[in-house]
Amino acid sequence: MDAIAFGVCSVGSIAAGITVFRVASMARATFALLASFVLAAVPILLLGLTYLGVLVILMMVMEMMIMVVFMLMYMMNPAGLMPMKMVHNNRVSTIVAAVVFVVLAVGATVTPWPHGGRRSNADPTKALGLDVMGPHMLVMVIIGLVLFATMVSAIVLASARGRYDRYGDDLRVRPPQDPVQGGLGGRRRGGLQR
Amino acid sequence: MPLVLLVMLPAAAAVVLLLRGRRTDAAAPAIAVAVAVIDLGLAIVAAIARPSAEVTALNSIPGAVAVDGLAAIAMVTVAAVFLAVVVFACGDIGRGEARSRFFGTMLLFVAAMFVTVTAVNIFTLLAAWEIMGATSYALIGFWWSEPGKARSGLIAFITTRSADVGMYVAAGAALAAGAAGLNLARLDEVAGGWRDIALAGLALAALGKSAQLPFSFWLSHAMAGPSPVSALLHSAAMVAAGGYLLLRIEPGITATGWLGPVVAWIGALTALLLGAVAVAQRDLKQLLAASTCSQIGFIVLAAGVGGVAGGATQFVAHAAVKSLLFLVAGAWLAALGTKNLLRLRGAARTHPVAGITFTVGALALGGLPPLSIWVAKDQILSAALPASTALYTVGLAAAALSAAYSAKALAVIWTRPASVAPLDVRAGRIPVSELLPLPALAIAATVLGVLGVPPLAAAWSRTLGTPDAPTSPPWEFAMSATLAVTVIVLVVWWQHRRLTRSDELVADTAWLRDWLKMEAGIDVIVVRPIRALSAWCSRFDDRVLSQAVTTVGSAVLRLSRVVNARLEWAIAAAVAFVADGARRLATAAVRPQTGLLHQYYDQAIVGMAVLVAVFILMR
Amino acid sequence: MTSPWNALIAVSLLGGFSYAAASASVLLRHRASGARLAAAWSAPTREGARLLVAQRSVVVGSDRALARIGSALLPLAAIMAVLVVPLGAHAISDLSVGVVWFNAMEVLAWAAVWMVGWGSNAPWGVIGANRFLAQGLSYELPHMFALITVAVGANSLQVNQIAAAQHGQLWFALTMPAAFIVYLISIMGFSFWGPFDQSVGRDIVGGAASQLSGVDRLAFCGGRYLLLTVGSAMAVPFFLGGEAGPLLPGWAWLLIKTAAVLAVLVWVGHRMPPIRMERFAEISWMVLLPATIVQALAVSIFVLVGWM
Amino acid sequence: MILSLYLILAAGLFAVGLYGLLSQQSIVMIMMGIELAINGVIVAAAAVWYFIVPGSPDAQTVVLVAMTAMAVEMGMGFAVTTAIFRARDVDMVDSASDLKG
Repeated sequence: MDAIAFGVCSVGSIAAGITVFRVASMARATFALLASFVLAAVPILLLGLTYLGVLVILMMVMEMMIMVVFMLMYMMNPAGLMPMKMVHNNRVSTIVAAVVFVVLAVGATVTPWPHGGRRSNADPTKALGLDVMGPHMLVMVIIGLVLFATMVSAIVLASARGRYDRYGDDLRVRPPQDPVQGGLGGRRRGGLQR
Repeated sequence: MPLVLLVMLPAAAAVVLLLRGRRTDAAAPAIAVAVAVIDLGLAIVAAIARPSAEVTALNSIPGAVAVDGLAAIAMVTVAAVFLAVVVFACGDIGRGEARSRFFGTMLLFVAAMFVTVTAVNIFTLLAAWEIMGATSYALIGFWWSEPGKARSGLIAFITTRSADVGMYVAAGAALAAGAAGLNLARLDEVAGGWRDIALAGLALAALGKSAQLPFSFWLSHAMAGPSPVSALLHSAAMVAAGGYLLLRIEPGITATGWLGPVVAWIGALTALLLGAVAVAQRDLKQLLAASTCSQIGFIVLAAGVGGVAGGATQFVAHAAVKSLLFLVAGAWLAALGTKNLLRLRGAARTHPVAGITFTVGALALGGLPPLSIWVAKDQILSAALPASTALYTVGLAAAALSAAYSAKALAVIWTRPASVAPLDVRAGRIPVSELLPLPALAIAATVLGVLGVPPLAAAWSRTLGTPDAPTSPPWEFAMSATLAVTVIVLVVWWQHRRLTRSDELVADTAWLRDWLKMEAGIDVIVVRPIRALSAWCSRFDDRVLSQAVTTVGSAVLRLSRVVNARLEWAIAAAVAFVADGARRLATAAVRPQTGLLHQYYDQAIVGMAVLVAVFILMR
Repeated sequence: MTSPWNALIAVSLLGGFSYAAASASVLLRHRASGARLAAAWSAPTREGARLLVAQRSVVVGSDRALARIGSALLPLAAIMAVLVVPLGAHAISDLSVGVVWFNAMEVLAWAAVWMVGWGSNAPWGVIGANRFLAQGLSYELPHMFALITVAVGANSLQVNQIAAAQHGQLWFALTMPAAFIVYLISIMGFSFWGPFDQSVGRDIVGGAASQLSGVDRLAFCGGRYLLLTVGSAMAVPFFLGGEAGPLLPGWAWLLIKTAAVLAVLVWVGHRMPPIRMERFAEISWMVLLPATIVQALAVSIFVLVGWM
Repeated sequence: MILSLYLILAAGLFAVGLYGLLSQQSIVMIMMGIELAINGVIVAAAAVWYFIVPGSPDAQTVVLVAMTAMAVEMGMGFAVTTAIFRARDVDMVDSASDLKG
């Protein structure tokens, strides 16, 4: 049962991955990618990593949905109605990918992997939680810092408006000049001004 | 508190006076007299209250002062003499003089003297000792613009400083034995050889300061200074401070065993030889100076034989007597313009107050019973008698000589002048302020003899914290008294006859008059070899060291020329080659930076592949 | 322990409650418009039958595959989510990470709605789809924090244990009110119900669902009620003490509480005016998110101190 | 259900992703490739945990880190794309070679 599930899902996952770069419609490509992720999560679930498997599904659904918005915003041809090839180095890329796959697959097959460690009866989710809040807390701390820095810098990069646009050259404009007036903060200040 | 005030008050006044300079000339005497009066009061308070004070100076070595019996006596003595001298100086240092500088330096000196007297450890003592030395130089050379005066100050300074090296050695030795060893009162507890070195160093410094053999000659030069300076420095303060220091470290000196006799013999010989020098003098101040050495010699003798009580008595009595005599001499010098004995003939008759007080002082100095110095000297001699009969004998001889030079001076000043001609054209009156301290000092010189009366002597010893002085046998008193009286009468008679017959002084021996040719001796023994050595060093410097430096310099210059001509272009070429290579490498390094993402990925994959290959092959 | 019967009962109950919710909704609409109230109970049946037999209309150039997958995904997500709803003694599949599973399934609604809106190849559809994503990004973070708070309070991600943690204690609705309110809001958010129905709003002619017809429309609209029901059912073990209650047996209390939450949501959905996307985004990020973070912090401290 | 099959699955995902990020011109598509490649890493890490080091949760932490990497890559990638698009209306990497040395 598990073996069948593994076989179907893994083959499906890779097939969906390949589909991503073969369909003309960007929307379909995105959902093919999503399918690949969800199918790849099933083998993870089969390994008993319930939390991580479900987390992969949850995260990837959300990520893909965000990606789809950007795709809509920036792609010349999101729906693939006018088929066009947007690739370069196709041959070389294919060869490189194939070679890498062969090397990795051969390596995975011929390497004498150790079979170490005793499986503990503890819930792997709980073990992970204790790990990241204990010995590997530094990892979590750094992840937190990196995510925070990403949030700030992504907004700085992506936003067309800065604080001088909102508060004026000397930062004294109250309420701030937002594209959509009102809002929680602005309404209160506006009320006071009136 | 009184102790701190005692030191800080004159020091502060000195700082003000010295910094303000001539602007405070008018106010300086008043300030100095006021400070002196207050200080005398404070000294008496401190002598009764016995306070102590301490400030943090070095790590585990505090700057500490404290008053014990000996310090109490010395403090009051110094304060009293200082008051007398300052009052006298108000008249002596006239309006035109740099009074601010004079009184400021005097105040600074006396502040340092107070610290010296009360210092608890060598560190504090050293600081005060140095200030005292520096100010004494300034005071002796007070009239620096007159020829020879600055040199006199310099000689005094250098001589005492040479001896002061001993104190640094002592400090080093005491420190080597542990910081606690710096404490003067506990020097005898210092372990091993360090104790002897420390004590010998201190003794050397003290002997230099108190002008004992072979350092005595500097005191002769010190007479170049103003009379008040002589009166203070060479009666109660600086010269006496050497004797005082020896008295203070007397337990340590006794503990060494060998240092006591050495010190005692130096003191006794100084007393004897400089007594002889004093007899031979033609100049009143020189006579007094030599007698100072001689009298301090008795204090040194006392310290050497353990007679602290006698030494202290001598310290006090000599301070009163000698300051009195110096002041009178100064008064005459100012009034009559001379200190030559022959020209002072009959001075006592024209200036009766000065004459009478001088007579009292001279008689005391001559050891006439029952005046103060007779008592002190007998205490010392009776302490020396058990130690060594030879010492006693020498001391007795010295006492006789002191009677002789006192009598000589007395005879001169009372003998009527040969002619009717006035002593000097400028013969004038002595100002009241100069006369004022004289009677007080004369009374002190007279009555301090009561310290020898047995009940008082016992109290005196208790104050000093020493065992009761050994009481001399009555024959000793009788002998010394008889000796003194006999010598005085004989010398007065002899000198008077010589004066009236040929207007000449007795015992006018040239080599004695010239202070035993001590300075010339030092010149030959010390100064000339040092000069020769320094000349040789200078020549070595010029011919060898300087030459070597020049040679090396020119050699380097020549070498660099060669390098520049032969080697430089090769290095330049190498540098250019490296730079060229780096430039070409940089150009090549930029080539992979296409700015195209997928090409970066290609490069990364190639890099990863290489890494993996290396990993697999090297494993 | 997992028997097919359990699954059948669960799915039937889900369908029943959803039908009831749809009927109640029609009832409220009829009452507002003065139409006959009795007809409301059969209205969903009649509409369903009509859609089942209707011919599906086709828009030229539309991405039919995506649209159909999306329509089917919505009810499917709800049914998958019901797997972890505890029924009686235990859930159908009492996953150790039930909370995360539930979260992952309701997020599938994003994909479903977007696929439907995009696949319709109509401007209103795409607008509606993007509105739903904007709304999703607004409610999702507070929603996750609310779930985390519950998990922290119960010290478990397992739904049963969360319900058990409230036995004999104050319900989490009382100890973590901010999380509870945010949870109710986010139910309406992911089932685009009530004030949050802008993605299928009338101002954009039905929005994401504008071009749907036939079976696809039935699945889409039914899936929406199923999601609403699943969310209400999960509120019971999360916040309302599970099957705790006097006199009646546990399963009865479960049904009563679920029905109550569902009724409240249906009623609120008809009473509240729609709320604009950007306004809700601001409220969510400025008010709800800090509130849930503070709530989570407070609960964490309570747990550490030992009060929970 | 053996390790090498999992690793081959991971290698397949990685290779497909690698092809994508090498061949695609659109930034969004390149990011899809990166996501695929990272997903391969996640699968590999999970397999390593199960088959090689089940006793310690280190491999699970690697999965978490990989997911964070995905999120960060998405956020920064879209931010950069937005900035470029806003400045010159392109979304192709071939047109964005400002960093050419």
